[in-house]
Amino acid sequence: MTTTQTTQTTQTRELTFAEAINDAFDIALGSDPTVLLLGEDIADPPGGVVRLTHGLSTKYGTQRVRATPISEQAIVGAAIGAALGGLRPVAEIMLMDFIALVMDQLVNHAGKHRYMSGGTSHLPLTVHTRIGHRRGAQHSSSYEAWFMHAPGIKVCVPATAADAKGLLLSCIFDDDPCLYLEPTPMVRSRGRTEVPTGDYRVPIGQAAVPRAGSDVSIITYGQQTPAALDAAAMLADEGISAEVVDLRSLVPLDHQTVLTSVAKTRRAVVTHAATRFAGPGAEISAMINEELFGQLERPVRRVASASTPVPFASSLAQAYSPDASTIAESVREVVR
Amino acid sequence: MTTTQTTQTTQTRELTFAEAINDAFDIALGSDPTVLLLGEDIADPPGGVVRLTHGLSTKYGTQRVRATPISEQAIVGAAIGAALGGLRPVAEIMLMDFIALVMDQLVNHAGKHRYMSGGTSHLPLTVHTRIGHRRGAQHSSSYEAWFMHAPGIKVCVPATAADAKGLLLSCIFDDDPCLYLEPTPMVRSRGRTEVPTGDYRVPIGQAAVPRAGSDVSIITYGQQTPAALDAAAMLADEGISAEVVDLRSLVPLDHQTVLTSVAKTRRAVVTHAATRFAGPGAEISAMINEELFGQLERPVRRVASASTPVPFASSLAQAYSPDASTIAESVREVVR
Amino acid sequence: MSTEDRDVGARGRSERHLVSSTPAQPPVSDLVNMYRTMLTVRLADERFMRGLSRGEFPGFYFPVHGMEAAAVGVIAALRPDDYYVTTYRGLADVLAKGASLAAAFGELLGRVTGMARGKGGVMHMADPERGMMLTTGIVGSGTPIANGLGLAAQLRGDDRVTGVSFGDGATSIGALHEALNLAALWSLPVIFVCHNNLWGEHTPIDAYTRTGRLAERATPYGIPGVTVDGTDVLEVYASAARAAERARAGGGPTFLEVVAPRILGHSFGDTGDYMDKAAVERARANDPIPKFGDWLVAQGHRGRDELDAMRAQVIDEVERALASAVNGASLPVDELYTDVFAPGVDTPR
Amino acid sequence: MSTEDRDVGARGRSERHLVSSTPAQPPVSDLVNMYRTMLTVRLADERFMRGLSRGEFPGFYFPVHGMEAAAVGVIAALRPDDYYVTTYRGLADVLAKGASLAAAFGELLGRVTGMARGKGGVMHMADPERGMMLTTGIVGSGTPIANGLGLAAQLRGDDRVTGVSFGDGATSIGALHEALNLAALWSLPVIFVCHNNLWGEHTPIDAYTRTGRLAERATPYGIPGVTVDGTDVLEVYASAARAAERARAGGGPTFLEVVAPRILGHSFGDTGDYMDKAAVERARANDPIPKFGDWLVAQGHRGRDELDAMRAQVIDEVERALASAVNGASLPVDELYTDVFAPGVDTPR
Ligand SMILES: Cc1ncc(C[n+]2csc(CCOP(=O)(O)OP(=O)(O)O)c2C)c(N)n1
Ligand SMILES: Cc1ncc(C[n+]2csc(CCOP(=O)(O)OP(=O)(O)O)c2C)c(N)n1
Ligand SMILES: [Mg+2]
Ligand SMILES: [Mg+2]
Repeated sequence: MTTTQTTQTTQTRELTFAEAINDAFDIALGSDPTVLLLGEDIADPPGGVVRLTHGLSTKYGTQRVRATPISEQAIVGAAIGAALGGLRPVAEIMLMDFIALVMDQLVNHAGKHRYMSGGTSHLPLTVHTRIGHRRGAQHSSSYEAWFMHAPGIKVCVPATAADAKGLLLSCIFDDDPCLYLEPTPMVRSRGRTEVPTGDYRVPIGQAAVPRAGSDVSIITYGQQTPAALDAAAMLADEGISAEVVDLRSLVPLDHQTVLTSVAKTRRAVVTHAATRFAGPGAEISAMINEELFGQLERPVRRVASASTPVPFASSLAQAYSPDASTIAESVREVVR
Repeated sequence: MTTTQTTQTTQTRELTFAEAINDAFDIALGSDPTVLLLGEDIADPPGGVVRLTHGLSTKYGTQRVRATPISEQAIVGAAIGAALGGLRPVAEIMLMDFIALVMDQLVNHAGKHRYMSGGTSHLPLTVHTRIGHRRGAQHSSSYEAWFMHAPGIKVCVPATAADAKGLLLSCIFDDDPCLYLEPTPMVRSRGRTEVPTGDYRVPIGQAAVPRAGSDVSIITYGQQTPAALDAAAMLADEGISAEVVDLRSLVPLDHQTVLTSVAKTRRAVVTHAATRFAGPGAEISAMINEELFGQLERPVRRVASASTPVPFASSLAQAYSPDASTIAESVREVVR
Repeated sequence: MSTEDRDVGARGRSERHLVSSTPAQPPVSDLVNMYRTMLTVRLADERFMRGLSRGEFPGFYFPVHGMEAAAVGVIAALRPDDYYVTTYRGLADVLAKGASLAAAFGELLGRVTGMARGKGGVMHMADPERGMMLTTGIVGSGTPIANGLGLAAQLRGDDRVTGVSFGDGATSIGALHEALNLAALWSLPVIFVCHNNLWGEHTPIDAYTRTGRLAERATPYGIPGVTVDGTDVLEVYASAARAAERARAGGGPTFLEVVAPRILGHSFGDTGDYMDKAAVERARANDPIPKFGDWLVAQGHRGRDELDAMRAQVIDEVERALASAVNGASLPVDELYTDVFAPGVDTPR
Repeated sequence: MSTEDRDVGARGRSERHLVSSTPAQPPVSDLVNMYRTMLTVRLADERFMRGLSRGEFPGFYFPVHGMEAAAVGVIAALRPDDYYVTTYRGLADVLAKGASLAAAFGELLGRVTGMARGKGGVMHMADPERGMMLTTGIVGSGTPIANGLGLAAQLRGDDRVTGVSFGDGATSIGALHEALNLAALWSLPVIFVCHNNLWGEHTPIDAYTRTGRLAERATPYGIPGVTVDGTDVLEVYASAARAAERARAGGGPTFLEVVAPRILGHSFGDTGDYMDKAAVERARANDPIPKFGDWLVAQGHRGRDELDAMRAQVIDEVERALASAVNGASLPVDELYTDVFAPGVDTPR
């Protein structure tokens, strides 16, 4: 259990979430000639539709930072082949809804290859994509739970600029297929926070505890992490001490950090922006109940998006995802 | 909570699971001219690679029972369009691993269309496919959990010949997209059991309780249902009374039957052939814990396939999925 | 608006369209209706973006400026009961298919007055009563669905045709190819309408394919591939009419590439500063609307003053429709959980 | 084994291959090796199915009978360090690429001695040390992956070529088309080898496409589409050699359609009784192995007795390799959980 973990450096500079991602790509491309980026519109201009790869094709050339046709299957397939051929490709898929187009390449091929080859070959590739956009039913979804149920793929979702950088570098240099998900609210955020310089890595599979507390554990990741922290701050004013666990990785899942926290607080609320039914929170809740049965004061609660397509109308979109006050309300019910 | 429910008839005849499916297609095609079947190799010969549609193109013509190119996206897309155009199409995808190719059509289009259209149009279509084959990593998977986390799609998995027929007819005549999954061991089974004749329907979203008991509830579906019943029989000899709940539908999930059973037995084991991590059992376990917190004698246990790709080697394939004795062993631990 | 072969000017290659020189030409009243629809699309498109830039309402949007002839020319050649499938860049198709301005604006703004009651939004305008069956936000995914609509008509034995529009960039998507092969195999009454604006988001066509003329892609499947100047509404109309006739007669699908260079950015807010200025200026100068208006006047079908009066009327209609949308109610929050399944089926909580 | 144009006889249409009349021809020792590989494939294929029918071991299998020249001719024209991607019907490709018979049988039977230690099995034989990089069980899915291997070689600046084989039925899959467009765009050193056996499982080619010659599909992407007689190993070799040369020189991809009609059923246990008997008999009579053997004898490269001796040798090799597999150990059960992730990373339980 660590909040941050630095492999080589402690110098920092202030970056937005998007800049931290760009910095990670820059460092990876600069330090390893086998790193290759490919995806739609990722070359300059525009350097990615949300500019995550801005400037990189100019700096490293369009051979290594390659814009592609609108061909998601060909993109992920090329990444798999390139990984098999000794490179460390990073494929960008614009939004997670489009990941639906590459489930065969990702799940059937990338995820299963090490196993099917009996360990004789492996695929060091990263696919990154964006979740939690607010653009209606086909551009806003969060399907990370599918990949928790698709053996052989690691899944990371950063919630801070530092983790965005550190997890991305870990994914790129990991020897397994990694799915790296960027929550849109963070990508869009203009706020800058401290990010370690250099080849900073956050280990995959280690949760962070950005706020310690004793009365209840709020288990979360991604765009719900700041909401959980806001909720914890609100609750502190009411005398409720909430600990926040930011999972950062969903596969592997840091059971230990979750269980240590909940064993201490004896109450847990799991919250995510993915839809509730059969979402990531189901696994986490089931696991907590299995491991800490009899030690809980209250049932584990799940606070998640409605199990509906993402609505367009802003009145519904507001209600669709839980915010800090929804989380706080659930915490109160659990603590009460 | 019902074991069977008949809409019009109580006459029965003995059919295999596969014959019951064929009978359902026959009745649907015969009674409604808008029913249309399409898929690879579904016309005679061979009438489907596992002969589920055998004889039907001969009887109803190749206009209504259409063999297609190897084009999964085109198949499901055509089913969506045909549904939109007023038909009740049924698309066959040979194996659930190939469903990975149609996630965009199924999840982004079929599942979201009613919602995105504000209820002005809907898609009465069925996609059926096979799970639990034993043909290695790319031909054997069970991904029903993905569809529990993909709003707008109903999911049915029959475990008996009668349910195979009754659920399939309900899916075909349902006004929402339905995913109907055939467990391979049942499809291959030569045993015949009583199946109601005529337009027999099993309501979607109703679990069955094929065995009543008082000490523990085994919650399951599909190919694990007979394993659970075998386990219950073994346990009965040891004086343990196990109730078996066959969910039959995963979406909508029959919470009520599950909760009624577990409220009575105060112990639950959830078992399925899908992999364990973030599988269907996670939702069921989380839900039971939420609703029956404090009423359980023991933690809900999940007994499922290993969270790995499906191994080929028979030594590993044996160990991959739980059988009756694995289930019984878990039950003993919960009851002890 | 001649109908001889001409250089459509796309991509600096000499691409000659394949339209024969004997087009169908609609009666004058229809010609005027087509003009009016094009004008309505243009003014609605401009007005909506003006509202966005002025902050009258929040939102996002995919302009159709410059593709009015490309969209209206095709749909004018179809019957009202024909089916259509379009994309996020679908305002022109949707209005051409007969949807009301108010319902379109309502949906763009997510109001109950929208054609999907605001639940679908910008990328999912559908108006099944008028045959506008589905709008997809996923590049290329509408094409296999169009086949199913075509199949439904074919099996019913009615002679409805299905049109499906998609961008040039969508030709790189696998689903389109599966759809073409199936449509050809089953002789489906489908017109594959490729709105070639020479760009896929920030990527120009030469940067994503070596195919010279996109319609060539259809040929090996046994589908005629026709390329037309998408700024010439009569040429578009004529080729679509031929494709529809062929489809209705059981002759199967046509791939119709309608070339209308993009003038604005990909979406509202994209200035398009990466596009070649001269090419954009050329496209702007070749505006399909004045071109068609001038022709109507030259042919004596309408006077200049009549067209001016029409413009004033349409401006007024657009203004009133937009106001109705802006002032439209939002869906009540409990509708979040409806329309997932048929009424009466619970949405999982 | 002439190299002039000939009717490949597929589908009763007159399909003339596009190979020029100046093929590369390998040295005699290579020719003999090719023959030996074809014979090995044939005998291994037959022996494995005999074992299955006799109940010597349980299993399933996809025969390669009749496609020995189609597979061996292509791979013989590649270098040992070239990459290859194949399918479930991959035994001929895998052996041609240099994998050992024992490792192949071991994998078919799921033994530790298998090239993937039995974890992959029949549909996933891979031997990365010999450039056999990946075998897919999903129709068409290998083609985008082959592009990535080609890209790796291109970026490294080495001149390795990647071959990827797939069936005729795979031409209906979208992924192939995305792969073709990308390969052409990036001039990737990839040879798309379409093993056209005229059937996709129970469906004959005419029932799933209107495309006359599958290689035509490549043309609009800017890829040469070549069709050759897949029962003539020298013709296959020559066209593959040209494609490889072109790819190595930076000329980009080739689509090579190798026509070798299916003789057996789709998989072991499928009698193929739905296939036209006369067509099957014609194909059987046109067996690539005796055809090539006769040619070797006629050219004086080897005597009939030498070929007979080789056959006896190969039978013996096959027998010994199969025995080693049958007697091979099974993986210990705790290996169920390994190889999901890199060593040291826990598999979720
Ligand atoms: C499958 C998929 N990939 C990527 C996107 C993101 N995207 C939206 S529009 C667009 C460009 C499409 O270009 P084109 O097909 O030419 O249509 P145009 O926008 O020019 O009308 C892209 C890449 C998407 N919506 N769907
Ligand atoms: C995407 C996909 N759909 C269906 C199947 C089932 N299947 C396995 S082989 C086969 C036929 C393939 O035909 P072809 O590509 O011609 O190869 P062949 O088997 O003739 O060598 C089918 C349909 C599959 N493996 N993958
Ligand atoms: Mg475009
Ligand atoms: Mg074939």
